[in-house]
Amino acid sequence: MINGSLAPVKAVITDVRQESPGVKTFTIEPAGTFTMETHPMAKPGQFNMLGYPGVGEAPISFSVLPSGEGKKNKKDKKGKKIFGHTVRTAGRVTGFLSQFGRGDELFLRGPFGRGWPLEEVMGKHLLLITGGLGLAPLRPVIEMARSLAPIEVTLLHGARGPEDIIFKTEFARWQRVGAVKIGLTVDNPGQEQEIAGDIKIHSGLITELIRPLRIEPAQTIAFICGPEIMMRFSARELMLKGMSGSAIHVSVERRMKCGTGHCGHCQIGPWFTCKDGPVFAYDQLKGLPDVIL
Amino acid sequence: MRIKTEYLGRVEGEAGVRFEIKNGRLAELKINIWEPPRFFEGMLVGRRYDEAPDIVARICGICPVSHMLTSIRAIEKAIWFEPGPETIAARKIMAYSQIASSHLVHLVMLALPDYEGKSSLMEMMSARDGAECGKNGETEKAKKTKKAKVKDLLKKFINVKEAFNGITQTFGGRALHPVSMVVGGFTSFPGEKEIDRLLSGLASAEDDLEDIAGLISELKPPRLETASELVCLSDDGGYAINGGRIVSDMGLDGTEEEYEELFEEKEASYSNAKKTRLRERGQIMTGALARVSLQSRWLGEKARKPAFSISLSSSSGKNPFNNIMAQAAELLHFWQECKKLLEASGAEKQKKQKFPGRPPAREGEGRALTEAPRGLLYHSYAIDRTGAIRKANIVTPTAHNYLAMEQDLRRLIEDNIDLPKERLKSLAGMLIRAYDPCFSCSVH
Amino acid sequence: MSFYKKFRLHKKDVHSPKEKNPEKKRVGFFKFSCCTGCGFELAYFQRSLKETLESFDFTFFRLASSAGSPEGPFDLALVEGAVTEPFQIVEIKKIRAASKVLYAVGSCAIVGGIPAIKALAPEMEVERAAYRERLYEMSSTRPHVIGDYVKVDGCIRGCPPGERDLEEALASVLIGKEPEFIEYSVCMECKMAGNACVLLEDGLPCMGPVTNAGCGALCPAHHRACYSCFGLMGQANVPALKGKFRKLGFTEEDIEKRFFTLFGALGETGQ
Amino acid sequence: MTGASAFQKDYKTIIPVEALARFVERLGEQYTLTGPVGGGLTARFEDVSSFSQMDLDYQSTMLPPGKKYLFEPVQEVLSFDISEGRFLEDHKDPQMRKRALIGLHPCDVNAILYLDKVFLGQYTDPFYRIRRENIFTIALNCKSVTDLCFCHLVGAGPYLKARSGYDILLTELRGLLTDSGVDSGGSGADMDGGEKKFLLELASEKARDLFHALSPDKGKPPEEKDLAKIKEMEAALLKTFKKNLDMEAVQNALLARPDHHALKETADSRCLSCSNCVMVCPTCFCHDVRDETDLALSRVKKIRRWDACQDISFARVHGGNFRAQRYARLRQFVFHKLDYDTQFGMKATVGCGRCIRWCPTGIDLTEIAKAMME
Repeated sequence: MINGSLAPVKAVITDVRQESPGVKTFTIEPAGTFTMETHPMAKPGQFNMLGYPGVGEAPISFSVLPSGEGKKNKKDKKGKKIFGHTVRTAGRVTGFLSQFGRGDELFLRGPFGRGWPLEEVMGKHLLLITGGLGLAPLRPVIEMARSLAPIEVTLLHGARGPEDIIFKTEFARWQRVGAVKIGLTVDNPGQEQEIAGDIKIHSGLITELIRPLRIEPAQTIAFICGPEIMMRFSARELMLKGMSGSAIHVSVERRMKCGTGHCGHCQIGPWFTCKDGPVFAYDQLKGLPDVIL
Repeated sequence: MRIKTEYLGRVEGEAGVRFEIKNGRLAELKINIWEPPRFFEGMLVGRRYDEAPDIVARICGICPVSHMLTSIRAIEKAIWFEPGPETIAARKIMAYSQIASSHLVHLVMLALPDYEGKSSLMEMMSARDGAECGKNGETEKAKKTKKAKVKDLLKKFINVKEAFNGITQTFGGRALHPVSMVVGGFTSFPGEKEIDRLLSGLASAEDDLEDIAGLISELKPPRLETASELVCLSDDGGYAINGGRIVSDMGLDGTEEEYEELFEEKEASYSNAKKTRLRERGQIMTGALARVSLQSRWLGEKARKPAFSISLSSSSGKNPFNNIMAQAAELLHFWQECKKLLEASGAEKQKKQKFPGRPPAREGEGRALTEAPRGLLYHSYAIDRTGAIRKANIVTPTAHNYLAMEQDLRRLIEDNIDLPKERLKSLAGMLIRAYDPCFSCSVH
Repeated sequence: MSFYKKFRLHKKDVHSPKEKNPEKKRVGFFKFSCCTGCGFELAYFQRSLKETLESFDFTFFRLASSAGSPEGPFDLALVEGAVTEPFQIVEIKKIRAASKVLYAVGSCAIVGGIPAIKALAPEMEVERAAYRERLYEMSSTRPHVIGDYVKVDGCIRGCPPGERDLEEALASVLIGKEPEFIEYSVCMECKMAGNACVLLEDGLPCMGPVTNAGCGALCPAHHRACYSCFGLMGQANVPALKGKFRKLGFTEEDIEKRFFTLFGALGETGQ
Repeated sequence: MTGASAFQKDYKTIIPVEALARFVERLGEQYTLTGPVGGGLTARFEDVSSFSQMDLDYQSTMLPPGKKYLFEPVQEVLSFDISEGRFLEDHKDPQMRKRALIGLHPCDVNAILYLDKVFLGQYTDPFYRIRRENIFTIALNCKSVTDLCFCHLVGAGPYLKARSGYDILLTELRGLLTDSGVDSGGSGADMDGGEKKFLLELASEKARDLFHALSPDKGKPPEEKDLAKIKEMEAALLKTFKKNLDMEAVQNALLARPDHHALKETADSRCLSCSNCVMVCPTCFCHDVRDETDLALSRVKKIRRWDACQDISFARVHGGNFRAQRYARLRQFVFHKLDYDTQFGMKATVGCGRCIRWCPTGIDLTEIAKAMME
């Protein structure tokens, strides 16, 4: 009686990687009756409700997808498809999940939501602006960026401190294999001045990386993900450069509980974050109440 | 040799006991009730008359119904209100079920571990298969029976608890700090279905209740004889709980109205609780033992079992340790009474009407006495024309028993002065617990 | 083997080697100035008594056991009652230091409850009505809530505490998660139960709209106005309800003195 | 069974109240009968054992019938066996009894149509679906309006215009019509000596089958003048509405002034955040799901219960609350009801007035909207 979208299914954690203090990436493999075939393929920007009985559920977007991921991660040794979620220890559910290790089982529902508008990337300069954990939902986009045929890919990433930068080990590969131009900045500069050999870490706000950027507004599409205030100022910066709000896409995090647009918690104006989002064009949200954007 | 317990366990509230033995004689003995006072008599001043029951309920977490009943009746007397027969019956049900619940907690959770040499019911449970159950001198068979009885104790305890709590909850809205019992009556009455459910709950608890009472009846309390006067309420209509004349085993006979003339309350230098005594007569003992001894003619046949005759005979009726026997007898008695009242209540279901609202304020004074689980409880109020309380006085069972507790403890230590320190200490705790004191009430 | 077992945190620093049953969570139950009702609720009145006694190790619970030490360490400390005497301040700080998780239990500990009525009267007025000779030996102070002195990890509201929140708190400790307590108004529970509205239909001064739920809308279900024994909910709009009571014809004195000072004159713990 | 083509949607007949009663009572052999009891503004939908227990003259209820029976206040949605480490496969929908909801006013029928869009849209809620499938709806056009009704502004009443989503529509004919040809005129509803009759319209195949199988009296087809009379009655009723608001103007005005002082002032001086408005709203669908674990750690139940945007924790996320201020929560309710039509392509208010009536301080969303447009 309960279909996959409402009933949680079991999955197994096959690998755990500490990305930064308090942030872990869980590599997950379907278990039991749950296979990648029974569940529709996820798109970048979509999310799963990860949870554990008795504790609750939390919406976590995909940071690793079976498709578009680097060859090494696409399938595990047995050829099973795997995917990943990057989780920061924050609330009740993520705090509980942070105790989990390899071999532990968790429960999930999904995938839910509208992903990044990848179909619009072709022939455009793809500008990715991320803050903190906001890099996670864009990681699959970076991995598959080349297949989307953009003319250029730029990633600007901001974090609190150098130690808080997630996916550190991937930056060099993205630069090399994906020809991604990367800019990094932190609020609190530490000892580390650069990572992966040659990416310099600036100190200051992410807008300071956007400002000197040369973009052709009509031929640029921006995907932004991070704290709401950071997204607001980034979008403002881009609009000052002449970009239209419809080409700026943001992913908002709200109190999503059901994923199906039933429970009403994630409403932003007339939208449901869980089914109409979490990715919205900036135009869609601008001026709505209870939105910082 | 100084013997000191700072914080007595398995009693309601906070108190300690200390005594000193010098040259083989008891030099000093104090039950120090350090429970912080909340000054209810002061807090009540200025509040409206119909608020008092909800406030005084919070004097005690185990006998809120008694405080509510006493204050409601004192207030109704002050404002000249007479409740109808259904209200009186429902109040009886509330009182009986609450006293039964309270006794059940005391017998199983608070008192019984003393006889098992354990610190708590939890410890008894975890050690129930150990060798501790049968004490020295018992036959194998007796040990086995006892073991079997203890084995399912928690299950039985919960079953009986559910039955009695269910009654208080159904009539009062909740079992602890009930809401529907107010000045003027009840804001709602349970329906026929709920009464049936309560009756079947009582029926299913009958065997377990008898087992628990049986377990208590087999205990062998230490010997002791109190010099206190046994005092309780008495009524020609039955086992007196909510009002009646004040009587004693030494010929006392007075009315509620005469209470303040008969009794006097004195502050103690080392304790937050006051000590209450009969003027020119001395200390009294009140509670289940006094009730069962003086009102035995009203006890139902269940409670008249030979097992409890020990507490009914005149000599053992003066042993404060036997209070637990009397409580067990009352537990059985109230089971029977609740059943009777519920059956009658179910039959009269049609008569129940909507609560007409609180009766109007009126200037006056009211005094009421009830039998709380632990004994005599007195409330008196002076209410002004606007309905505000101008003066309140509350004397609780443990304040009534305080002097007797100290006197009896003195005698117990003197009788056993040669025992080792630890044994004396545990004996002292056991006696205080036998009184089932409620220190929160005593200080209030 | 319990499903949650492998996720239980066992911190070495709070584990004593003498512990008989290290599987069980160690609970300390502490009473300050109150009626012990919360203690009785936990040890007697609530539905899950059997499971509670079996799942936890009550290493300090004076109402139920004469053994154990208040020194801890505790996985969970439950504290009932208001702080009305200086020695209790020292104690609550010790308890906090010895406990991983500390919940305030019941209205006295959370919003002041009935003992807080004392705070409304001039110094010594209330005391004087109850004592004479002993008055100046007493150290009773203005009542305070637990959260005034230590960090409180959660509030199990009610007088007596609501069973749902109590179970949620205990189950959360067993599972090792943060509990979700009830934070909405009594009206929500009342409407869900389909009760007639005693405020609008009967004109009774019902405190439900500003009172934290958890009781199951008990009073309105029994045709009685809620008297706020669970305390005010977060951001309660007290002036708005006072305005409504005024319209119902209650006097200013009634409104000030009666409805909003019976429980929780001290406000909220930890907020 | 006859094919769908044979069914004429506009089947109409006039039957006397006794015949209706007999039909409903026969219906009771197959369905639990649920209808308005108590009357007036505080009637309640309850299960009844006979037609006569219902008061079809009722004006309004506190809890809306559709929401009460299709989307229950508290519902266990899933359970998990901890010892086995799995969600219970055998946790099926509770066997639903078929229920006939009788006497729903047009606003409440429209509210069900709204809930259909919420729960039977892109994702289907299984609990709602099975209840919906097992419900037989007999709607009843209003014969009076209350001071707080504004269904006429949103097309949700007082006469039902929707052509689907219910099974039978009743309109009580006042006074004497076809039989004697005497027109009582006026609005004297229960005329002395006048026979109480209803225009009965069958709106579904199920209704047609059941009516023909069960009703002993099939009534008479209405004459032109009967239908004309009904139109007159509707027109007369429309004149009795007290509330007025330009709904089209509202559409654009609210979002343009999200921080209007009228919202803030109402929130500060009157809003209690008690959520009564949401609880009694027939279209409010928000709910919360919480895991409740028993202390023996044997079972986790996922419990769903009604939730409300007025509740302080509703919009709390880690690190903040996007509706921390009271006026923001009040705004969410007012805007959702009056402005966010795009959400489900239908107005989220049906104009029943319950949120106004059951607000302890009488906050009126139409008044707020008016003030915001000034």
